[in-house]
Formats: sequence, structure tokens, C-alpha cells
Amino acid sequence: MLIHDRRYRSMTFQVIVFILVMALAWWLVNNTVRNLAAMGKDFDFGFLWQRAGYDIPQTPIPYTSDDTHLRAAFVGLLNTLIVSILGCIAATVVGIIAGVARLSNNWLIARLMTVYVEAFRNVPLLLWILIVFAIFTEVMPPPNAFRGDDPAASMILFDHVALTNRYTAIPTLAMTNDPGSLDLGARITFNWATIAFVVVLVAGWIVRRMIAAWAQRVQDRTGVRPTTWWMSLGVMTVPSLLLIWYFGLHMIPPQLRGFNFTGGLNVQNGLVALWLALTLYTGAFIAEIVRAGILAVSRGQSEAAFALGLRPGRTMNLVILPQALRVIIPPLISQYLNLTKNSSLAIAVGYMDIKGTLGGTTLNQTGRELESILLMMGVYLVLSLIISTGMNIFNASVKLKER
Amino acid sequence: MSETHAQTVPFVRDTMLPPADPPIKEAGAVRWLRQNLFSGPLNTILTILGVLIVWFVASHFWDWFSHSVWNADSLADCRRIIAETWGEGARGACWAVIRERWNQYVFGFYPVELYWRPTMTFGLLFVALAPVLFSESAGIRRIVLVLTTVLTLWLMATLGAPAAWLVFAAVVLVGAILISERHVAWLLVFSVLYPLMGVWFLWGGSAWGPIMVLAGPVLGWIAWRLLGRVSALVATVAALVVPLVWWIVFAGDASRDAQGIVSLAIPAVDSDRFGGFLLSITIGVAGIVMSLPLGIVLALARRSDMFLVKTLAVIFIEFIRGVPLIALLFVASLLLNYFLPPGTTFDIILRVIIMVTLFSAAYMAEVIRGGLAALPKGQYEAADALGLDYWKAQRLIVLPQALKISIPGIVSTFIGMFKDTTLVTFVGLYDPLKSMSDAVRASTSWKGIYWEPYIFVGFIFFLICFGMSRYSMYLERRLARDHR
Amino acid sequence: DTLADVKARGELNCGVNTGLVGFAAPDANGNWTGFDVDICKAVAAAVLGDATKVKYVPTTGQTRFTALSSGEVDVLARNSTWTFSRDTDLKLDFIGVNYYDGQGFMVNKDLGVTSAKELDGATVCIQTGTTTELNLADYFKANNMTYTPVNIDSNAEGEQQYMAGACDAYTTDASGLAATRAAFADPENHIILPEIISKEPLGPAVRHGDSNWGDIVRWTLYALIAAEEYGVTSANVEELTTSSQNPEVQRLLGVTDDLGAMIGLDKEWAKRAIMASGNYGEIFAANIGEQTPIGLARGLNAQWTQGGLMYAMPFR
Amino acid sequence: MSDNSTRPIDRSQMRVSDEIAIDIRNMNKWYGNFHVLRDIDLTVHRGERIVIAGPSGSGKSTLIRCINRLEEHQSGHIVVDGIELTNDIKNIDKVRSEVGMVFQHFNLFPHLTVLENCTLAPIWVRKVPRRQAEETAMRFLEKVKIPEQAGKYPGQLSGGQQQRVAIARSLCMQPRIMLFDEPTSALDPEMIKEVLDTMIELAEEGMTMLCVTHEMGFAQAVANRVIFMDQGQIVEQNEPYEFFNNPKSERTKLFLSQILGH
Amino acid sequence: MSDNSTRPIDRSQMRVSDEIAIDIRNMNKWYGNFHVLRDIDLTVHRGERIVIAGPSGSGKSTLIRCINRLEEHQSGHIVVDGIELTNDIKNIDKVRSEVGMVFQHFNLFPHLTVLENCTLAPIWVRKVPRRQAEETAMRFLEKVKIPEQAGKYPGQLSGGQQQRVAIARSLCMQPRIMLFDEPTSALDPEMIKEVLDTMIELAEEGMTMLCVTHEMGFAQAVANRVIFMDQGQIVEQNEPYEFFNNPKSERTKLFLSQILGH
Ligand SMILES: Nc1ncnc2c1ncn2[C@@H]1O[C@H](COP(=O)(O)OP(=O)(O)OP(=O)(O)O)[C@@H](O)[C@H]1O
Ligand SMILES: Nc1ncnc2c1ncn2[C@@H]1O[C@H](COP(=O)(O)OP(=O)(O)OP(=O)(O)O)[C@@H](O)[C@H]1O
Ligand SMILES: [Mg+2]
Ligand SMILES: [Mg+2]
Repeated sequence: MLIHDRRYRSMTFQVIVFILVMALAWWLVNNTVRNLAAMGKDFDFGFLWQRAGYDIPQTPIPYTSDDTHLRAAFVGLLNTLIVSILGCIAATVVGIIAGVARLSNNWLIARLMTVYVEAFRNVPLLLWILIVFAIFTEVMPPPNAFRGDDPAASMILFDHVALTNRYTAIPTLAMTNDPGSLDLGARITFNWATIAFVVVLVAGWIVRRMIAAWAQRVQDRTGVRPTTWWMSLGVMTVPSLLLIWYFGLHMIPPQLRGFNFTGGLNVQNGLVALWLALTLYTGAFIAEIVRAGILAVSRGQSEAAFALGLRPGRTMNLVILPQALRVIIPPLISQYLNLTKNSSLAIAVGYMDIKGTLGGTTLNQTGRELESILLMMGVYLVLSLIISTGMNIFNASVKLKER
Repeated sequence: MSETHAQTVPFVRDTMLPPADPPIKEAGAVRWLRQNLFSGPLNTILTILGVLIVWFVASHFWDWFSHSVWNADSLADCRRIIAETWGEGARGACWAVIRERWNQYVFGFYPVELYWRPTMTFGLLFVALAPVLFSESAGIRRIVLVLTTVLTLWLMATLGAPAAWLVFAAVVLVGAILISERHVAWLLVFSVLYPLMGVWFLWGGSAWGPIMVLAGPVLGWIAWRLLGRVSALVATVAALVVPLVWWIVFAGDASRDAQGIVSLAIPAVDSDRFGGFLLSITIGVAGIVMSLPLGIVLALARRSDMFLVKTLAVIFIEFIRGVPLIALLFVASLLLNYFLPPGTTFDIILRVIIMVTLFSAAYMAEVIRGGLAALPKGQYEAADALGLDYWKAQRLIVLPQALKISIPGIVSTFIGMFKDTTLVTFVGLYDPLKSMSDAVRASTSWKGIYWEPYIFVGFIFFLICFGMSRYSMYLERRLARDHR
Repeated sequence: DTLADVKARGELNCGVNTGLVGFAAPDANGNWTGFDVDICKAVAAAVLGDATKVKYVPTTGQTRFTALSSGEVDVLARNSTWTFSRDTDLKLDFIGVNYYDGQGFMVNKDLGVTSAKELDGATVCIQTGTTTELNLADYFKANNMTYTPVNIDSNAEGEQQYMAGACDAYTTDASGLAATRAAFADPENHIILPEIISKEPLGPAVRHGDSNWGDIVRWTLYALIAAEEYGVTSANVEELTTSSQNPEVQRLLGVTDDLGAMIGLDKEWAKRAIMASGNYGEIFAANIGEQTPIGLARGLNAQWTQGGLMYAMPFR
Repeated sequence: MSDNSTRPIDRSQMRVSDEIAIDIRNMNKWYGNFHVLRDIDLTVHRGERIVIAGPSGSGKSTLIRCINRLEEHQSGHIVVDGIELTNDIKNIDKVRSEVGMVFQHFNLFPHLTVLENCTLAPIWVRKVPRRQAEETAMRFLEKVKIPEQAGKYPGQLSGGQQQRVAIARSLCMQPRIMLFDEPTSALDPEMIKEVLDTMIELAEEGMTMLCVTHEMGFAQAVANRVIFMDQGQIVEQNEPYEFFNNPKSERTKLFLSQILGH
Repeated sequence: MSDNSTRPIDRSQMRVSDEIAIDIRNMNKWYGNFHVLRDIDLTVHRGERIVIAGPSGSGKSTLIRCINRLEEHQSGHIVVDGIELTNDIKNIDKVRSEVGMVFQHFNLFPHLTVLENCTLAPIWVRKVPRRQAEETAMRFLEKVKIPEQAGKYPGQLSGGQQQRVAIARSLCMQPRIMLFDEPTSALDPEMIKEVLDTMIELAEEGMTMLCVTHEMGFAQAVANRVIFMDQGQIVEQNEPYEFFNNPKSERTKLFLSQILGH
């Protein structure tokens, strides 16, 4: 009998599994088709090209209620990406600070950080989002409190930023020498100045790398590493400063007109609250990862480095960090993944991310739940796959060689 | 230039020195302060900063906190009392809302006269967990079980449980204490039966339903035993098919008929009456109980050397882990009905539990995979060499060890899942955090109350999750210590 | 066949709002009350003979139509606006209107606004997933004004935001505004602007394709409306069954003619529906009328004989 | 104890100069309230090879870790190569670059190749050009007989090889004094010999060595002084032959009977 | 190498029958492209005690792991107790229940008591009633001289005791052939003897044994054949006295000089 032969046994088993899975898939699809037929619906993504009809408060690209659902979904995706990326950056900073502070030999700071980490790790994220949001709506003054000769509230940072219970009004940037915009079609434009800045920064970064490589070569040759920090600082900042001067870049502070602040950029509180809550929540997890990563590098490593005469700073850079990062990065990335997925809780604070647009209002207005939700899950899946592929590549490249 | 040179002064100590006390600045509070708070300029600055932060937080909340009101009928009432007691403009917390709505936060809309049922179910949960979680230390197990027994019985009595049920609970709990002293493993039988019992206690209705569900695996086992002589393959297939056929074709009628003959029913409670922490805990526990076996299967599949099985497991796990839970909840509430045969609709709580189960199973699989990977290869080889087949080796050798290693990970998965149960608010269920608080605030008397419900719910979540995480850390240390 | 299903189940699954005071909300014990809830009760009474045999399924703006089309609920009585696309594309059947509403705005008096036309640049709170979102966009566009929407998820959330001043105006159906305002500690400080920017006929809906079931729900609703027209109340329905000489009333209450049989019910279906929570007027008065904290006037929802739009088709 | 027969050393070749390499006077150390090292007095001359023995917890490791300031002492003086160890960072740096240390668990840097392990400190501390550092490193790797492993990572080597790399790494800093803290106790018996051989070679070249070890064969063959510690104190010191065959103190006798017993 | 004096065995007592227990013909095995076992031919008669020696990596472990199919061979034939090892699972199961195996690292099941370790396979594979299995287990635990440890967990035993439990565990399946893969090499010297004694006792009872070991004392005392492997081939086989005192091949000589050298 085939089943008794080692070679065919697993084949047989796999064929059975395959048939079962296929049957299950067929069953699901068949049910869906029959259900759709019974409800008189079809499976059609055509609705994406219909007029959306609703407004979105915060749109990184131009959008009006006359645009299509597809564009609304795209705006939602961009909003998801914005809060995720900002969140990942801030959470990393918070997490590293908190993680290192937890290891600090300062008793008070270590305890405070422990309280922070435990408080955020053991309470649902949704609660933190709601609480942060509540702090903004309940504690911050409404815009009209800034009105009048003796206002109840005043702007901070030299009248450049106003914290209100609706949004944080921050200045926008304007140019006296506007170079115009690059039009990508579909009303997506990039200002040439922005492009110029990106190019200059990237170039500056490359030059910085080149300087570092040169310093390395000099060190290899002579043993002495030239001081380069001022060069690096120069190439990173001077060209940008020149560009600022050339374009006449300046800030336009927000001003209270009518009901609201205008002129500046009003960052919706939903975004700020979501971002803050995600940052603090994920930061607490990252703090633990960082702590574990540093602890994972045994004390013997730093002792060995000290015994060789390396100073603590060098020891950190050359010995501890390269090893700790290997331990830290994989779980760190999966925290990034979690943060991105958790950003879908935007729904609780009315921030229109992809869940709010495609999976929310669009779904509701068109009644295309099957299409909308499948599409939305697809988008999240692609995001996760991109992130985790990055992680795998990284892991493979830094894996310690073992016997 | 000397081999036995002059420097080698032979030296022998005749009297041993007694230990001396360290120099004064190396001891006591001074040393502690110097080392822990002021060991350098940076640390001194940090300390001052820390003190400032603590001061800032405390000074802002102390007023509000110290002006708490526990007895009031409405928010307006609260405000009046605060104004009267601490003067006009004083701010204060109005915990009266919790006091008034406590039952709702805990039990949702569960019938008041049946509150004892969830209480008992929750108490028995600890009995079911005892052989799994508290098997490490008899002392802890004893404390947990005795505490559970006392609390459960006392609460049941206060909540007006019928005498018969009080006796039942007492017998089970005390029995568990006695059994666990000698043979903890025997309690596993209870752990296996508990899910069905729990379902019956919570939802009520006829006991025949759960019994008939249970009959499935029993029949499967009988079929397996009977056919085992004929052919292992046929027996295995039968063991899988018989329960399925039983459940799909016969179980429903059988339970109805049995109910007709011998009525074994307690008052039924509908799903829509579940809310608050009762809902969270029900979803959480159900999710974990069902995701564990599924997670095990997925983990084994992912480690299998059969390409197809492995691929399917990877696809499933990565898919689930790639989408937010909230999307899966929307699948539960919006799409699941599309995927099932036309006309089948079932309870939204059940659908949510299914999705939560799938979700945590994917995470669970990764945790268990870690446990499996941690087992030395020699264990597999020894099992092979003794002639155990794959499934016996897994069941007797591999899984018991791997699961034990994975307990801390499983507990963290559970904590994550328990926190995530708050998301069910988005599909219209009354979770304690948002829906319940919104419901409370929708009533005229508590309109406008904001912080107190959140702080209360957050505090309860913190207690539960923090307790669990500490326990799992304790386990982790313990396992690391006597990992033999 | 929904009727058979409901009878077999012995329970009516009724989709309602998760919590909108006056229309549908659970109290501290989980008992549902409200204007929409009473429709459910009436249908249950008509079909099953027991107004308590209802399972209330709380639905959010997002989940409500799916709950209906997937068969999770038999009737959706959740202040949903009857629109073309919902009736056609979403494959729902609205069986009538139990409340004629329109979208309005509420603002704080201090704002000094007296007309919606002055809301240019304002921040407006809206509930996501409702027609209000679309109406709002259309209205501001038509009037060449701009606004910032604040999307909120539930009514409670919206009130909170509005009260905290996170939005200048709160927009929803006028009935909802009234209900919300009524619950404020200081209702006099808030005004509902005169503009009604849309028609919002709210009504129960059933699945497309089961006309018989649609008829049952539709005529239950009409029975309630007609009962008010003819003065049949929950108090006098028994008495009128024996004493009423009005042939229309007699047919309605099943004294003469067996109308019930035509929709698969018994003779007394309408009588039971009326007895469940009273006629339309009673339901209105008990849940959202002037005597309740919500305090809505009948307005458009008065009987046609009183100059309103409530007009039951003849029972004949 | 492994009973590897160690090659007898030609002691006549090995000079001990009068110059003082390490001078410890009246040194005390506490961990919290626990008095680990009590009134230690020890003078080591250049070229001496000292073995420190004693029961576990007697403070051997702590003593040699104090010498390159991996631990801080609380009273008394430690002078290494004429530099007193105080809180002055410059002094500590100077001392550390004069003193090499080999640990029980090797503590190689797993993310760097063997060669990089060896060149790291010369490049960053001594500011030696890379080429030159690599040449030196290869020389020392040859000396410890594993030049062919230069490109591998520590994880790919056997324990004995790793320990030899650790010795080479220390030597690359060209220290004048070497400290060994039980360099062979984490090794399998076959590997002990290769490490001891390396150490013997070092001794023959006249390196000043302090070695905590229980390899009594090594002690007899190489050391010119054996120090026995107990309870944080130096209980006995003597030249090896005398120490092993004619111990004076009761404790020493007891200890020797235990470790040589089987 | 530990030089525990092993009790001389009374060879006259031990019969070697003509019946063939294991017959390996022309067997080859590859790991990927690496040819581990080359053309192995080996016939073992019932009652034979064979010691396999050879340098590390020569394929000794692989060879005996092929015999109970922990590894698959790619060409040639292995017949154990008349059953040819093919891909047929039934055959493999039969062979495994005839052949016991003891590993270098014991591989006891740490979550089961000693007694449970011993009864597991009889109960689940042989379907022996628990009572009976426990009796058998106690008998074998007595034989390996640790009946009093039956209730303990493996983690609570010393290495030597663990290895004896491992032997008892194998014996409980009442195998007709026992395979040992360096059963003493992970043990401290004091414990080696107790394990070897157990094995000698087994040999005296006439068990067919294949044993990979470097314990040459054991080989000389017990084996009736020593097989020397190198580079995947059987280089030499002979009876012990001849093998040790009069090796034929150069490799064997080199090998013997190394392991007996120090
Ligand atoms: N960081 C520390 N804090 C507190 N006590 C310590 C610390 N390090 C070591 N000790 C204690 O100091 C004593 C001496 O330790 P040390 O490591 O020097 O002993 P040792 O002689 O090297 O022992 P072994 O042979 O086991 O390595 C021991 O009792 C040890 O427990
Ligand atoms: N799973 C495997 N995959 C690839 N090569 C392997 C594998 N197992 C063993 N080898 C290689 O096969 C050769 C023989 O290994 P084996 O373990 O049989 O040697 P051995 O004679 O038992 O050595 P030792 O005395 O070190 O145990 C070795 O070169 C080894 O590296
Ligand atoms: Mg030590
Ligand atoms: Mg081997």
C-alpha cells in the first residue's frame, strides 16, 4: 500500500490535504456566488470609479467630494501611511529613550520608565487613543478662545503654533521665488522646491558617506582618523540653507479668521491623537525590545572591550550596538507592522485612513462590502509583506555565523 | 637573573582577617543616593527632571482625585456635591457613575437574577487552568484554588444562586483542591470539559446541546478503536468523519429528542445580553481555548517537511498576521455570511469569536513554533528509535515539552488578545470600554462624563493584564531555572 | 421565506441603533425602548402574537445594511433614510416612512450664527456612514462654502465633541438634534438653525425580494398609522373591537373580513400590533413627543388630516 | 582536572628583572557590605609568572579584575607599570593598554571576523594603520597556530581555537603584562592542551603573567610563584615546588588534597 | 580517555551463534554531495559484540544510525533480523522495535519520570498493560542498579545515572540488538565506569551489541570484533587483541598512537 511507503506517504497525505483545501475554497467561492446571486448583487469593482460625494478633512493630495471612490481610497491609504510612518519614527525615538532609561542606574528614572512601559503595555490601545483624543478635545481651548483683546488662550512658540481642541494649527511654508510644480497628472503635484530639497539632502547624505569612507581610508593608511564632523554637518546643512535663501522660504503662521485658524496648516486632532497614542503605545513595546537587546549582549563583551582599552563610547559603537541591533531589529520591525495595522483604529477618532474611506464611508455609501473589505485587506497585506520582506532581507544579511 | 629568585618571599598568613565594614561613603543611604540618584551631573539633572515630572502629574491629578464623589445619582448631582464640599470651581472625580453602573460594566445586560452563573463559570475557569498554568508549584496552586473557592462561593451566595448550584460549585471546587493535591493531571479532564460546560452555564438552555457536541469526539474515538483492528487508515478517517457526520446530521435532533425525554435545561440567555467585561472575558477565553489547538496544528504544519502543508500553513499565518484585527472583525460582521451557505446566519458573538480565534491562532502558531524549535533534536531521535510514530511522538514527547516552554508566550498572546477584545465595539457589540461607556453617557443623568469610565475600565484592564504578565514572567524565570 | 423563518424561530430579529435616545437605546438592564423599537414590537406582536419575542440586534451605521441583506435581521428599524440607491443598488426594500425628517444644524448661541449660510469655514461634526455626510458635502458645495468635517463614530461621541467645542456645528437629522439638545444641561444656549438641508424620510426596511414579508411590515406600520387616524388606541382597542361601527376599523381589527389571511397572518394581527405599544400617535408621544425629554413636535409627522404627511393606505 | 602532560619549560631561559610591574599595597574591596578583598599586598616583578589558586568565591577573579580596573577598589593602592589606578580616566586608559586580559568565556566579538577581532583595538586605541595592524595580527595568529582561521567568525571555531584567538587579540595590543582568568576552565579536555601550550610559549618569551587557574600541571611547569587565596586574602605564597609538596597552611593543604585527590 | 579498569569478561561464557543479526551489503550513503559511507559490508551474528572506532567524522555514528533507519541509505542493502530496511514503514517499525539505541547525550524525556521514560514505548508501541510494563521497567532499572530513582525526573540524576536509565529504557522494549553511540563520551570520568559496567553485564548476557566508543579498555575486555572506520570506509576489522597489538593499516596505527598516546 502506498500509505506504508515513506516516499509516497507524504505525497498521498499532501494530495488529500490539497483536495480538502481546494474543496473548502470551492465551497467558499460557491457560497459567495450563490449568496451574491440570492441578494441580486454582483462582484464588481466599478464603484471605485463613481463619484464619492463625501469630504475628507485631511487630504495630502487634492481631493473634493466630486472625486472618485478610488481617489478617496488612495487618500485614505496616504493617510494610513502618514500616520504609520510618523508613528514608527516617533515610537522608535521614544522606545530607545525609554529602553535605555530603564537600564539607567538612576533609580528614579528607571522606575518612571517602568511605570510608563507597564501602563501602556497592559491597557488596550483603543483606550489610549480615546484618552489622548479626550485630552485634546476636553483640555485644549477651542479656536475662539484665541479671539479678542484679552484671549483666554494664546499661541505658543512665538505665535506660530496654536493648540486647539480641533486641530493643531502650525505654520505653512511659502516661497517668494516659487519655482512652480511638477505635475504628475491626476492632480498630484510636487513642488520643484521640494524636489530640490530632497535631491540636495540625498546628495548631502551621499557626500557624507563619501567623507566617512575617505576618513576610513585615511585611518587605514595612517592610523589616525581625521576629524570630519564639521564637514559632514556642512554638506548636510549648507546646501539646504542656500536653497532656503534662494527660494525665499518662509513660514506663514496661522491666523484666526472666522471660525478657525487659516493661513497655516491645521493638523487635525484625530491625526495628532492617533499618532501620539500609537507612538506611546508602540514606544512602550519598543522600549522592552531595546532593553532586551542591550541586555542580550553579555557583560563580557563590554568588559573585553574595556580590557582592550576601548572607551565606553567606542565600545558602544563598535561592539555593543552592532550586536544589539541584530537582536533588536527583527522584533522592532514586527512592532512597525503592528503599528501600521493598529493605525486602523483611526476609526475611533474620525481620522480618515484607508479603513475610514474605503472600508468605511465608501463601503457604506455603495454597499460594496465584499469588494471594499477584500481590497482593504489586500492593501494591508501588501504593506505587511513589504515590511516583512525588508525584515527578512535584513535578517539574512546580519545573521551571525555559527559553526 | 635567578630562577628561585629573592622576590619569591614565601608567605604564610597565620591569622585570617575578619571582614571589615566598608568605608562610610560606600555604605547605607548615602551610598544609595550617591549611586542611584546623583552619580554624575547627567544623572543629577535626570533626577531633578524626574522629580519635576512626578510633581507635575501628581499636582494636576491630586485635586481631582482627592475630591472624589462616590455617592450620587447623576453627574449634576456629583458636581453639586463637589461644589458644596470643596467650594465653587473645585474639580473632582465622580466615581458614582461606576458605582451605579458597576453591574452593567461587569455583566452587560445579563439578567440580574442569573449573575451567579457567569460568576461560577469564571470561578471554575481557574480549576480548568490549574493543571495547565499552575502546575509548576503546588503552593501557588493551593493558594489560587482556595482563594477561588472562597470567593466564588461567597459571590454566588450573595448573588442569590440556587442552593443546588451552590452545592454543585462547592463540590467541584473543593474536589479540585483535593484532587490537585495528589494528581493534578486528573484535573485535565475537567479542563477539557470546561469549554462546553462554560458555554452551557453562560448561554443556558438545554444541557443536551453541549452533551451531544461532546458525543462527537467520543463516537469518533469508539469508531477508531473498533476499526483500528481493520486498518489504521480507515480508523483514522473514521475518527475524523464520524464526529463531523454526527454533528452535522444527528446532533441537533438528538439533543432535541433527549431534551424532550429528560429535560436538562436552565434559563437561556441570548447573546445580545452579553456586554462589558463578561463579553471581553468570554471572547478572550473562548478565543484562547480554541486557538490553542488550532495554533498547535498550524505550528506542526509549518514545521512539516511536506511542502504543500507547510506552504498552506505559511500562507494562512502570514495572511492573518498581515491584516488588522479590526478588518477581520468586519469580515466577521459583514462578510462571513457571504462565505457560508445561503440562509445560514449565526450569532455575531460566535462569528467574532471565530475571527478572534483565527487571529490568535496565527500568533499562537508562531509562539508554539518557537517552543518546538527549542526542543533538542535528540528528543525526536530518541522517540524515533523507540519506535513511536509521528503522532505518538508529537503527543507524548514533543508537545508536552514544547507547550510548557511556550506558556509565557501563550500568556502574552492572550494578554494581547484580551486587550483587543475592546475592538468589538466597532461591530456593534457592547465592549466595556467604548460601547458601554457610550451607552452610559447616552443616559441623561451621566451625559458629559468622560474620564471616570475610561479610567475605571483602563484600571481593570491593567490589573488583569499586569497580573497575567507578571505571572508569565514568574513562569519564565521558573522554567529557565529548572529547565532540565 | 422570512415569515416562515420568523414563525419557526419564534422570535423576530430586529436591527436597531446601538444607542440613540428616543429611537432605540438599551437601559441599564438591557431593555430596549424607543420609537424604532416599538415598530419592532408591533411587528412581533402581529406575526408572533407576543411583543416581547424580539431579539434586538444593535447595528452601527456601517453594519446595518449588511445585517439585513445577510439575513441576520428580519427588519431594519434603525432611522435609515430611504434613498434611491439604497432601495435599488443595495437591494433593500423600504416599506414606508415612520418619521419624516430633514438634516439640520445645531450651533452654540455664542457663535452668533443664525443661518446655515453663515457657516463658511466652520468645523462640522458628522457621523460617518450616513447620508448626512453626503448632504453636507452637497450643501456646502452648492452654496460655495468651505468647511472642515469632523467624522465621528457614534452619536454620543458627536455630542461630546460638540459640547467640548471641537466643532462649531453639529449636523444630523433634526429629530436627532432636538433629542441631543434636549438632553443638554443648558438647552437654551444652543440653537437649531432654521435651514433643513435635506429630506430624510426614515423608515423600516426589509430585504429585497420577499414581498410578502415586506407587505406584513408595511401594513403593520400602516395599521399603526391608521389606528391613530381612526382613534384606535391601545386603551380602547378591545372595546372598539366589539363596539366600533366604523367598517374600516372593523376590517382593521379583524372583526369583519379576514385581511390577515391575505398576508399569511391571522385575523387579529393588527389588533395585537396596536396593543403592543399603542398606535402611531401613542408611540410618538411616548418616545419622542413633546412630553418626553426629547420633545419633538409632530410637525410633518402629523396625520394627513392634521396637515401632516402621515397617510395610511386604505385597509380594504 | 585534565592531566595533559605539559611540556617542561626551560626555566633557565626566563629572567625575572628587578623592575616592578605591579605593586598592590593594602588594597581592600567591598561589594556593598561584602568584604571581597582584604588587605591585599602583592608585588609582581617584570617577567614573573604568577599562578593564583584558591577555592571558588575566594576573590581570585576580583583581584585580577582590579588590576586593570574592571572593578574599582575602595582603599589601598594599585600601581601598574608606575601608574597608580585612581579615578583618573587617562591613567586607566594607559594601564589598560599595557595590560592584556583573557577571560574564561573568551568574550570574542561574534560580529567580527577573527582578524577584525584582533585589529579592532590596535586601530581604534593605538591608532595603528590597518595594514600594519593586520600584519601584527597575522603574526600573533601564527604564533597561536591558527593563521588559516583569520577570515572566519568566532562562532565557527572550536572552544580551544576561540581561546587562542582571545590570547592573540590581547597580544595584538602588545601588552607588557597579561592577566588570565581561568582561561581553560570552559574548554573540553582535548582543547585545554593547545591553549596551555600557547601560554607556555608566552611565558618562555618572558611575558609578565598573572594567571588564575586550576591546572596544576601548568602551575608547576611554568609559574615561578603560586599564590593561594581564601576568603579574599592571600593565605600563602611560595614557589611552585614548595607550594605543592610542602604547603604550610592548613587551608592550602586541604585545598591541594581536594584538587589533586583524584 | 579515562583509564577505568574494566572488569575482565568471561569470554568462554559468551556464545556467538551462526544466525545473522545484521547484514549490510554494499551500502552507500550521501549527505547532499558528500559521500559519508562508502561501500560498507558488514555482517553481525547474533551474540556478537562489535566496537566501532575511528577518527571524528569518519561516519561511525552515521553507520549505526542507518541500522535503525534514523538515517536513510541511498544504495545497497541493510537487513536487520531478516527484515530489509526499505521505505516500507511497517518494516521500519518492526526493525526499530527489535533494535535499541543509546545516544551520546542520553536523550531522556525530561518531562517524564524515570519509570515513565521506561514504560512509555512498551505501553504505546508494544501495547503492554501498564502494570506489566512497570514491572518490566523495574526489573531493568534494578539491572542497571538504580531502581530507587524510578520516581525521579531525569534532570535530578547525574550523567552516569541518566545514561543507565537510557540503557534501561532501551532494554524495556526487549530488543534483540543494541546500538550504542559513544555512550560514555559526554560523561565525567567518575561516571564512565558505572555505565561501562552496565554494558559489560549486558554483553555477558549475550546481547548483540554494536558500540561506537573510544574506550579502548572496554573494547579489549568485551568486544569480539573491533571495526576501524576512516573516511566512510571500514578500513580494518579484527579481534581486539590483534587489533590493538598488531594493527595492519597505517591509519589504524596512527589512530591508535593518538588515542593511546597520552
Ligand atoms: N558584582 C558582584 N557583586 C557582588 N558580589 C560579587 C560580585 N562579583 C563577585 N562577587 C562575590 O565576590 C566573591 C569573590 O568572587 P570572585 O569571582 O572573585 O571569586 P573567584 O575566586 O574568582 O571564584 P571562581 O573560582 O568561582 O571564579 C564571591 O563570593 C562572589 O559571590
Ligand atoms: N545531517 C548531516 N548533513 C550533512 N553532513 C553530515 C550530517 N551529519 C553528519 N554529517 C557529516 O558526515 C560525516 C560523518 O559524520 P558522523 O557523525 O557519522 O561521524 P562520527 O564518526 O560519528 O564522528 P564523531 O566521532 O565526531 O561522532 C561528518 O563529516 C559529518 O560532518
Ligand atoms: Mg573567578
Ligand atoms: Mg559520532
